[in-house]
Amino acid sequence: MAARALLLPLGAAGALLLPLAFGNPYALSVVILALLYAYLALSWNLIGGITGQLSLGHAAYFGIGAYTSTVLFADLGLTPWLGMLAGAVLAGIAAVVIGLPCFRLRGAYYALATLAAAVILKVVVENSNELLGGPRGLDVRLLHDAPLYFQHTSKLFYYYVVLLLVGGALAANRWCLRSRFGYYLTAIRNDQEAAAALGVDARRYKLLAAVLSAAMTAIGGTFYAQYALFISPEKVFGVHLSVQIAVICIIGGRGTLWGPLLGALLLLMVVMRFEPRGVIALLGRALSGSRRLSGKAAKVRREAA
Amino acid sequence: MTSILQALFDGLASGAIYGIIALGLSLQFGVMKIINFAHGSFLMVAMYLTFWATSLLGLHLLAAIPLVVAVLYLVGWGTQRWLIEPVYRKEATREPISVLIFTTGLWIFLDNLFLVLAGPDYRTPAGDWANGVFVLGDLIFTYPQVAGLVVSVLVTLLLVLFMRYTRLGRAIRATGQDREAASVLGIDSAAVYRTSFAIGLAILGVAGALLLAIFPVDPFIGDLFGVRAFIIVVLGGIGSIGGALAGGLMVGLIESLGAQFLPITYSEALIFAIFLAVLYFRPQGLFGVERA
Amino acid sequence: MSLLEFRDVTRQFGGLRAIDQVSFEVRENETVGLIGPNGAGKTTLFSMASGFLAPSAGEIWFSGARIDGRPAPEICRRGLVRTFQIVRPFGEMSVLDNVMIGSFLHHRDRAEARADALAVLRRFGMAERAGQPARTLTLAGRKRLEVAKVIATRPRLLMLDEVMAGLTRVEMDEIIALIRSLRDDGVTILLVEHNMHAVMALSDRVVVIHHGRKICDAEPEVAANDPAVVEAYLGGDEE
Amino acid sequence: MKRSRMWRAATAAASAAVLAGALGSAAWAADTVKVGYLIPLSGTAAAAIGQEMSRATHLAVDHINEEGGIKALGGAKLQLVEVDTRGDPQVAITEAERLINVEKVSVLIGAFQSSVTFPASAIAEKYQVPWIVDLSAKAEITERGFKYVFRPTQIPSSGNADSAADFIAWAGKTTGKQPKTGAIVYENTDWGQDLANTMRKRMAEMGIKVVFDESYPPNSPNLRPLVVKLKGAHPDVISMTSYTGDAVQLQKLIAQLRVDAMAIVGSAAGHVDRTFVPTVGVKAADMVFTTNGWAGYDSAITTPFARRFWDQYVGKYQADPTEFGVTAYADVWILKDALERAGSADPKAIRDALAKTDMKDNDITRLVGYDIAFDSKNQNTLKRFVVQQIKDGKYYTVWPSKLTPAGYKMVWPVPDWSDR
Repeated sequence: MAARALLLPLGAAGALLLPLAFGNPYALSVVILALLYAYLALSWNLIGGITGQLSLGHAAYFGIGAYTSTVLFADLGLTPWLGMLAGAVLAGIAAVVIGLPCFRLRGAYYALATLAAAVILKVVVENSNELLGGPRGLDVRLLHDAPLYFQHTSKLFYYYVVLLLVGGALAANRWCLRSRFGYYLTAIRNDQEAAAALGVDARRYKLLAAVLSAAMTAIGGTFYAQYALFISPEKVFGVHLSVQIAVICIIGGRGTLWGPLLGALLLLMVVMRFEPRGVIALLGRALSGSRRLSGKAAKVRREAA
Repeated sequence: MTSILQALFDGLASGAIYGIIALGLSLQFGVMKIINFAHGSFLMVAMYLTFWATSLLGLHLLAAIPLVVAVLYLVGWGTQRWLIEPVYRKEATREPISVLIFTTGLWIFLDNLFLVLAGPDYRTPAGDWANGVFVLGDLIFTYPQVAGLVVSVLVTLLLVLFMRYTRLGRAIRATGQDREAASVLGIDSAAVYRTSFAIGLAILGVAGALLLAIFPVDPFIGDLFGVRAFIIVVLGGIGSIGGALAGGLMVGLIESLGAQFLPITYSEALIFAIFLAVLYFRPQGLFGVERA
Repeated sequence: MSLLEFRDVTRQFGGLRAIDQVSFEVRENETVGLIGPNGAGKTTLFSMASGFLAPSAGEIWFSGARIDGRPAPEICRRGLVRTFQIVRPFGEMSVLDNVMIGSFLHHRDRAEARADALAVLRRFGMAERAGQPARTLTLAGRKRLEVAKVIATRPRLLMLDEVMAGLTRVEMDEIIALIRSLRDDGVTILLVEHNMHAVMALSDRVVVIHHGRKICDAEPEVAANDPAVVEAYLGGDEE
Repeated sequence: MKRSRMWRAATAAASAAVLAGALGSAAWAADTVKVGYLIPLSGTAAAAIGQEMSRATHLAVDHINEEGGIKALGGAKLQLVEVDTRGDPQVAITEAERLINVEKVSVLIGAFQSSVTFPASAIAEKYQVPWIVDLSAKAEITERGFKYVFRPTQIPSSGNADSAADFIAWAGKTTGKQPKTGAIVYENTDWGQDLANTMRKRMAEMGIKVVFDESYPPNSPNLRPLVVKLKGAHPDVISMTSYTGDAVQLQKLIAQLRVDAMAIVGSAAGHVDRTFVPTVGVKAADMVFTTNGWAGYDSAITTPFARRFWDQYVGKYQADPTEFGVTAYADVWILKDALERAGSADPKAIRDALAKTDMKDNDITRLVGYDIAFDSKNQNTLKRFVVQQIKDGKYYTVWPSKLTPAGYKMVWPVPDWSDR
């Protein structure tokens, strides 16, 4: 018990001090990307993991976040910190628009419908040359060291921002798993009709989870835009991104608290080296070990309960 | 007016090939309820096999079909038996998510394997057959278009007859409708799955040859047609054989006719939008049967 | 006073009339048995009353409000709940978590819901299994859990769909005792059951459905001797 | 087991990086000069081009090292650290950081695609390591005024379209067969739009009415509807801007659907890819015009230096090099020239030497076909495109006319498909 109580502050301290271990920005940039993926997987986990709705269209929300803050900054000079919130709101609205029709669909149908929605958004952005830059994408104007405008030349700045995001997402997931909201979502995942028979308004809770998940994903989109300083439809709305987010969460153990984090770290260590065979090996191991990973996570979940 | 007629025919011709690409997926999807993300990559494999059969063995594109079909049948049987089955069995009671991840891995793996085996170049079979045309007034039909249309309809018809009138076909249908009930009737679902997956890939062998006549192959060709095949399957109704062809024809027509009135950069969005509309108003697909 | 009332309820599936102009009522504090041969339409009636199916015609009233066609969660919140014939536990969740889903209807707070659910489990003699995943329970355990889940929502009227099917004699007696104690607490019960012994033992009144029609509505002893009922059971290929 | 090994590898890499950082930048060892090379080798339509460029780059490094390396550095050898960008800007950015910070390269070359080169070269500027841009044509790459980014062998995309437009005007005048209507077909990307914008403007100036102006998403599964529409517009001259896969598909469709025009003019890239003619078919590709950044064997392989490159490339890879390979080969030699003058492997010294590059009439300029010197924005403005016509599967330079091989006569307008 005491050891467990120590674990969290120790982990947090370790994360805060981690950059000191890296002598060069390259290693840090890998870590930042890994954490961004972890954040996205944690956001996806709310709807895809806990609620069990296999979304393959989360790039739609990511793209909305990236484009909203970037356009607001470029055209109105609004700081991306606020643009980020605007993007989150827009993504939440999009989640309702996409979710209302799609939630009638189960399993694979739902997955394909969300995928289609993301592709449509991508094509629309590609065809809107004036405001959104079309297929060229948009550059974020370089301000160098302007933390108030979500920009800095030092990677440390982005590291701590994304660390904060991951912390927030972990907290959101934990709250979710331990509240009535989360219990209801878990019940919906297990058997939606049985849940409805017990008074659980499945559609309402699924929508809430989708909105929360979408808004969080959009915040990740803004972070990415500010970090890469360049966005394009293919990068932020692409099918590959959607699938990656889902796969990372599933590999780590969906519906669990630490699974998405684990998945991101594992996958990125291999993927960053771009070895397809490595990915296959990892996938294979994740499959055979999936029970073990999620078993462990389920234990954490029970202890939390 | 000529353009519209030409576009109409072109839409049907490419749609027939899309349909036959989706056919195998519809079968697998309908019987096993799995999302096989590697479908596009298997199409790529079929195209390369066809290409090698023509370039190394000197076969005509159409003559290569039986050979490629046979090879892919074996590949499909083996893939199901030794790769997918162990993964699938673990999650038989739930949404088979692991299969989705596994086939995603297979997709990345196959693409990169063929990048190593075949190099990144675009390849297309030698010979002028693929460029040959029938001219009918102002309208022009290429040999591959006509062949694609005829063969696709034929294959679809054969599969419908197979499913309806053979013992094996009926077993496949029964398993797709209710696995438990089928097993009560003494049907070995594992064997049915192997056969369905193998037939699904064998049909891709036909599709690969037809597609290669109009589209060059490279290791990443599967990405283009894979997602589209999923859309067609859902449009036509999961598990519906005739529906896959009809869905393919529909996508072909939307693409071909739509581009005559809108910039072609929108055609993808148009297809997806219609897909969503169908999903919303007729989730069982245009030609699917309502599931209880 | 009537708590639940079916008024000329009809339900068609394609050309088939599964339920044909059925009317009956369940009064407060009453236990009513709903019986009939297999395929008579009992579960269809349950599904319509609990909001999973809308009637093709007719009305269903509960506690002075018309509820046919309303969504299931709303009907549950009004105090009308059902169990499923094929039990539907939340398999990945623990037994306690399963029951908590029910008790969350009245408690927003997790600790309160938990205490409430534990109390229900104790009453059902399942407290020692609270931490076990629901899918690992035996059939009897799952049937019992099915009832415990809905009891946790504190219903006014409980619709039980064959909660005794597949149980041993001993297990069945336990469930019968449980249902009696619920009735004693003032819960109104509508009960679909194949086992005549149980129906006769528990019901104040039985409603008999055959081929989608109501053929009898009387005290258990009267119904058992009704020629139409006897004909329905003997003429059918069941039991 | 495996996981712990992975962790160990990661921590080892991290500590090695810390050590390298501690040693500081003083140690630019002179026995090798590390050159970072970013190029797409997979995962993109441009992978075929990247492969050709990579082969030529490796060949150039081998040749330089065989000849005794960098003499001003005591015979230091060039060491190529090659990275596959997969056409992905994010990969390129991350890899550029790694090349600079972990591999400690002195200079970078790459990365063919503008969309990749543009953001990734900003990393080189940030760390003050010179980047030699190979063939990326996006204007802003040099317009930004970066100090460390040089573009010796490419001019902005508009230059490509300008050459095509100049040629169309010239051909119309010399043959007396002036096109009156034009079509602009281009892929919906940075590069495609740059060229289309220039072409649109130039056609208007020439009095050519644009009757068809449409883009398509790159790597399209089915461009037939586009070509059907194009045919219905009956343009006299068609300007095409495509990478290989789309260029092949478009040309096959044009042949099949018998789209008749006085001329089809490609914009290098896909139309000069070595797989273009074999994949389209000799008949279907016949008499297509295309710009080309390089004038071809007859016009350029005139020196022993050029012949060694040509013969060894062909001997090794059984294929003729094109503009891509030639340019990639030349870029390494331009770097070598700068290294000899810098006498140091220090990035800043290399930058200063590169800026003073001034090549006229030497082996390298004869190979590429233009002189090399940089303006204030490190852009070589002396590069120009030629226009070639494909005849019986071979490329013949037809413009400027002085480069036309003896015995070749340009066909303009090209005959209708039904008359072939």
